[in-house]
Amino acid sequence: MEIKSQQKPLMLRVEKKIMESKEFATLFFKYPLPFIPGQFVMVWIPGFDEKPYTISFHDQDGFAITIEAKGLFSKKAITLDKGEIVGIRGPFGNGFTIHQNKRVAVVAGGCGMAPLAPLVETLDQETIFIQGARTKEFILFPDRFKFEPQYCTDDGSFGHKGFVTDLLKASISSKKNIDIVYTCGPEIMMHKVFEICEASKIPCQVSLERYMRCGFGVCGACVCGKEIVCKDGPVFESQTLRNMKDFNTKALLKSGKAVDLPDYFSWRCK
Amino acid sequence: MEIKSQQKPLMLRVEKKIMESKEFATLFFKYPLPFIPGQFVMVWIPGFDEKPYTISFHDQDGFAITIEAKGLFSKKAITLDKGEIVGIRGPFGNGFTIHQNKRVAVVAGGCGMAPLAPLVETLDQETIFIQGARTKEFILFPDRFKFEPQYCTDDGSFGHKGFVTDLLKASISSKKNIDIVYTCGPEIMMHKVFEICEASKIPCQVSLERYMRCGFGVCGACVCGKEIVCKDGPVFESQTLRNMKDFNTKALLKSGKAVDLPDYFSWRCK
Amino acid sequence: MTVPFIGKQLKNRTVLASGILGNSKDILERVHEQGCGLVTMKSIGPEPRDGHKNPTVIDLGCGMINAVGLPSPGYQDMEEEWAELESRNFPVNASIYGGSVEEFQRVAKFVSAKGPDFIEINISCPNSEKHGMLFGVNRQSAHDVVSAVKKVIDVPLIAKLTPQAIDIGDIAKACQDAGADAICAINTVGPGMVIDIEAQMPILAFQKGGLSGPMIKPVAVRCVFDIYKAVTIPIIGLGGISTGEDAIEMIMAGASLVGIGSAVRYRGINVFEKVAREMDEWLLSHNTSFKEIHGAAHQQN
Amino acid sequence: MTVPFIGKQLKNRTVLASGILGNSKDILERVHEQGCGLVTMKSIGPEPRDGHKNPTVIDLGCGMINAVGLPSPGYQDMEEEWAELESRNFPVNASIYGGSVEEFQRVAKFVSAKGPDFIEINISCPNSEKHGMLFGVNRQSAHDVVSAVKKVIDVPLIAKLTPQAIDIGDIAKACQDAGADAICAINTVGPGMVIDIEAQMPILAFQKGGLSGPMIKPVAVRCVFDIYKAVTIPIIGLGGISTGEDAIEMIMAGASLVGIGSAVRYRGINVFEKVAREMDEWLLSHNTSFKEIHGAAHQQN
Ligand SMILES: Cc1cc2nc3c(=O)[nH]c(=O)nc-3n(C[C@H](O)[C@H](O)[C@H](O)COP(=O)(O)OP(=O)(O)OC[C@H]3O[C@@H](n4cnc5c(N)ncnc54)[C@H](O)[C@@H]3O)c2cc1C
Ligand SMILES: Cc1cc2nc3c(=O)[nH]c(=O)nc-3n(C[C@H](O)[C@H](O)[C@H](O)COP(=O)(O)OP(=O)(O)OC[C@H]3O[C@@H](n4cnc5c(N)ncnc54)[C@H](O)[C@@H]3O)c2cc1C
Ligand SMILES: Cc1cc2nc3c(=O)[nH]c(=O)nc-3n(C[C@H](O)[C@H](O)[C@H](O)COP(=O)(O)O)c2cc1C
Ligand SMILES: Cc1cc2nc3c(=O)[nH]c(=O)nc-3n(C[C@H](O)[C@H](O)[C@H](O)COP(=O)(O)O)c2cc1C
Ligand code: FES
Ligand code: FES
Repeated sequence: MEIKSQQKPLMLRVEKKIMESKEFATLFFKYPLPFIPGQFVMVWIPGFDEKPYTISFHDQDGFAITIEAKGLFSKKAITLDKGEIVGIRGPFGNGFTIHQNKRVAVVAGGCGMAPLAPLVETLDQETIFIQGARTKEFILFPDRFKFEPQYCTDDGSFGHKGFVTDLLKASISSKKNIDIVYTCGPEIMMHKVFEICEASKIPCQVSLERYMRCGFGVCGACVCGKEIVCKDGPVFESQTLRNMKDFNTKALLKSGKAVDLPDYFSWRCK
Repeated sequence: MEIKSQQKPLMLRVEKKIMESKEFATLFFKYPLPFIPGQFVMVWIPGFDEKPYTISFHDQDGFAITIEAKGLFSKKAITLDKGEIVGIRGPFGNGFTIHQNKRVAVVAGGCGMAPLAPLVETLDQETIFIQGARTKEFILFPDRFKFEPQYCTDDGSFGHKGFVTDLLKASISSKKNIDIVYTCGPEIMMHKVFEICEASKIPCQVSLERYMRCGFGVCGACVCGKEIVCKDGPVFESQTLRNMKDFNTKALLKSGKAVDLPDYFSWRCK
Repeated sequence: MTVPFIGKQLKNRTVLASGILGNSKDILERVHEQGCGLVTMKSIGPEPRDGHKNPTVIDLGCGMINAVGLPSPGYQDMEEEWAELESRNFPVNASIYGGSVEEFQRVAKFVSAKGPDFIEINISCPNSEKHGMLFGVNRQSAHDVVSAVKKVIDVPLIAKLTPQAIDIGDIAKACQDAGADAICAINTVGPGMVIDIEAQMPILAFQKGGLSGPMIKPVAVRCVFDIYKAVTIPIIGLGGISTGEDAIEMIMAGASLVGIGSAVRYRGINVFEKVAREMDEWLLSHNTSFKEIHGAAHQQN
Repeated sequence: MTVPFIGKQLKNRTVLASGILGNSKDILERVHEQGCGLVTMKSIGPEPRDGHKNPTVIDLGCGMINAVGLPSPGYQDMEEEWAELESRNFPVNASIYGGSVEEFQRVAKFVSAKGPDFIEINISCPNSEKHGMLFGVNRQSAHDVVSAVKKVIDVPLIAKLTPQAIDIGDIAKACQDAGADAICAINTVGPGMVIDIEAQMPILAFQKGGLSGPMIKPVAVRCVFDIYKAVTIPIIGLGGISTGEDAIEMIMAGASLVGIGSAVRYRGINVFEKVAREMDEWLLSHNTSFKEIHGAAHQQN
């Protein structure tokens, strides 16, 4: 029996905070966490709540998470200052399967940049790297990577005006031979990316989000079709996505009630 | 925190039984137990009782215990046949400190041969080896060792008629320079050996017996003065013995009542 | 090769514990596919309930502590799931809870009409203010709720008990007398509390939570042993089972089926087929059968 | 530098749990020398008792299970030990048990005259047929035994409680109302049972036994938390403490002193000085004090 090591929250102090924009903050922690790009941690603000966040930066000595202020928890989280204490459980889940030597496209929407950033940093080969955001201000991690991303914004304030999917389609039709696409962002965007890939027979890996409790595949809060997002995911491959009937359609509320995705997100984001 | 490995009884089948005499049996088990000469195991006969026994034989693949039929448990134990199952916990306690290159005397009385046998087998140097028994029939492990013991019996049926202490004294006065004495046997005998050693300023190690429950220093059943026999012992050195006011004087009954040693042994042996 | 259990045939003796995964038909189906004989739904309540804030589930190494707080869409708001379950090809145990005898009865009646194979009444949950546990520590209230529910359902009734009862055998007997068809034991132990000393506060948002996993197995085995002495109806033994040997131990204590919850964490979702296979292997290598070892630990008494 | 406790000064906040080693003056003295603030004697009963047959104590890895069965020479047959204890230079807590209020009272009166520093009444032992536990699960009987004992002793009275009580805070309050000077919590959890599947029988000769050690800490912390809410007298927090951090956790739950039992196995007989030092180091490194963290986990409520 492989009982895992103790997984009580590890209490860490915020080592540094970077406000990426007025609604995005990156919190750095000093602790050598084992890590595969795409994995997440459960972040506990004592006395408040606990939510899952992807690891957006990782090196030998530490790691970071990048938070978009949306609701109660994330708004609180971006106010945390250097020296304040949070509890970290994890890392949990399966990350991206990284293929060196393959021709890779990375498609990020908004805060979906968070899990993709450490992935991009592992890549040596030439990469198609598409990043979308609401406006210029919300573009995450400019200047962080050795590849220059193709940008797009909803309002055209930076790069292409329009959707990441426009740029992906363009890439596919101009340059041939994309071997794999990695994507994270709003689920509807990821689903479009998946459909484009399916049409072109390109394997795709997406990182899903669901309400979570345990983070390790026991409580069932995060199930999506037959998959357990925290444990089997959060990254899923095309083969699984094809049979995942709740992908882009349904999600469970905190009560366990299955609702249509717009209802789930309006609950989440209200 | 160094939590030890699980110590539930390990269920083992009797691999072989040797009747050493009509009241002594050696039970062999096939299991690679870690071991230092002098250590003991708790032996559980399911549905019956559990008692401590010294390891009397040990190699890479297995070990054995040698039991003298005295009371309820030991009389039952020597009837166990090949294939019957017993539970083993341990090994427990501190064994003998073995000094190679020193001039060693080993003094065994009756079943006290059990812990000393594996000790003798580790010795390369010339050794004074004294073994006493009630009668010839009760001499344990003849022909087992490369050293020929000096024997004595109560009735003179084999070797010297008299006590092991006579032979020890003789050795000390004839041959000089015994560096250390190891002894096990009736407590009164061990105490005499200890006194002889003290008089000649020879360090001594004795192996004590007390009623035991846990075997690992928690329940207190086996305390002897300030020492916990199962954990600090069962082997004690001269320095500790000098301050151990219950050595050869007192022991606790099952109820925890401290009684004089003859009362303890008459309880045990009746 | 199948296992009979109150008139149904199960593919083996493993049962998915309530509150573990069982949140939708899809996942219940997957658990069944991965070797589980009988899947139990997450407990269904009388009202929609979000459960507690996080943290709700924490792994402690030897087991876990949880205070999920009985989240439920409420029995009336699960039409889609019931519809999906109708076309299932596997047996389902529907767990329910309530805050009063009347609530238990109302939920049970509604759920029974949806055609689960069994209804399990959770009279043992420590993680909410008023639901469940009180019924499970008192012989009279246990009797009352079982007989009230029994009247309004037409599927077999399983009563799920708490180890917090002073005499769990007596509670089980009261359930049997009131018409229960089987006993499921145990729910979580405690409650317990884990305080984070840096934060200086309990880690769980609800402060207290129930203990599960390997560390509660001795309590679960003792409870099943006591219940087996007290009743003649079958027992689902549950609490800390992770391996085939654990399951065999539970069967020797008196269990007919063995529930598995926390071990999904420790051995994966296919723990069911692993445990079922390990049980079979153990029986084979010991040249014995379920029937011979069932309750065997009682023999010497 | 010393710690006041009901009118006495202790050298630190660690307490030797009853039933661990405390079988003679010599060994109590050694435990004291190895850093223990207050040593508790093995529970003393009304009659001589051998306790149960072996196996009586088994290590399970995350803790242990025991059914020693309250062996005792009986209060009348310990003259030598009392005589030795008279010349002691360390404080002693004498634990006692009985099968009835009258027995508790008789033992307590006799023991009190022997001059221990405290008397702890064990109304919580799960390992005998009739002794102790029943008093600890019922508010009225807890009250009766405490007030009866209180009348006949002239040293402070500590009531030792069982986690098996449905509402341990309520039991503690009953003890306080009846005159208890402190609460000690908890005794072992369960009981539990471990069946050996090869032998097909419970390993402990008494079949059932109480659980102790790391695995029961969450239950102990929750009990101390509940008791702290309910009473104003000091609490000896006990159950699963092995490290200074465990002790700090217990103090945040509300304990004034911390008891240590099973950890003697895991960290040696000098676990007391280790835990005391680790507590001090933690307080120092966090620039805080006992007073500041005592009951701190209650703050947010
Ligand atoms: C694997 C994974 C990785 C993630 N990584 C990131 C990341 O890197 N960065 C990031 O920013 N986010 C990430 N998320 C999302 C993150 O976990 C949070 O969901 C997000 O921060 C929003 O949380 P919130 O509490 O602030 O807001 P919300 O989820 O919107 O929740 C709060 C809002 O929901 C409403 N609400 C709460 N409870 C209820 C209820 N019971 N009924 C009705 N309404 C209710 C409230 O009105 C409130 O306004 C990730 C999620 C997952 C699953
Ligand atoms: C570390 C250690 C190592 C040991 N190694 C060995 C070894 O290698 N070989 C060996 O033979 N022995 C060894 N022993 C001794 C062994 O553990 C047993 O004590 C011995 O076998 C006798 O046990 P018994 O039950 O047969 O007899 P007894 O201990 O004599 O006990 C049974 C008798 O005691 C009486 N009795 C039992 N309970 C009570 C009671 N409550 N009140 C009054 N009377 C009672 C009964 O009348 C019965 O006749 C060792 C002991 C220790 C501590
Ligand atoms: C996260 C979690 C949620 C649970 N939810 C429920 C529940 O809703 N209803 C119920 O009857 N039991 C619930 N339980 C208890 C389990 O069904 C089971 O009785 C307990 O966990 C012991 O089994 P285990 O040791 O195999 O986990 C829950 C347990 C856990 C760990
Ligand atoms: C072997 C053993 C014997 C015990 N005997 C007693 C006893 O006689 N009286 C008592 O009040 N508690 C007794 N206990 C309970 C302990 O005092 C303590 O309450 C319990 O073990 C929890 O603490 P721990 O986890 O630190 O061991 C005993 C515990 C053990 C392990
Ligand atoms: S969060 Fe509990 S199963 Fe995924
Ligand atoms: S036998 Fe328990 S302390 Fe030695």
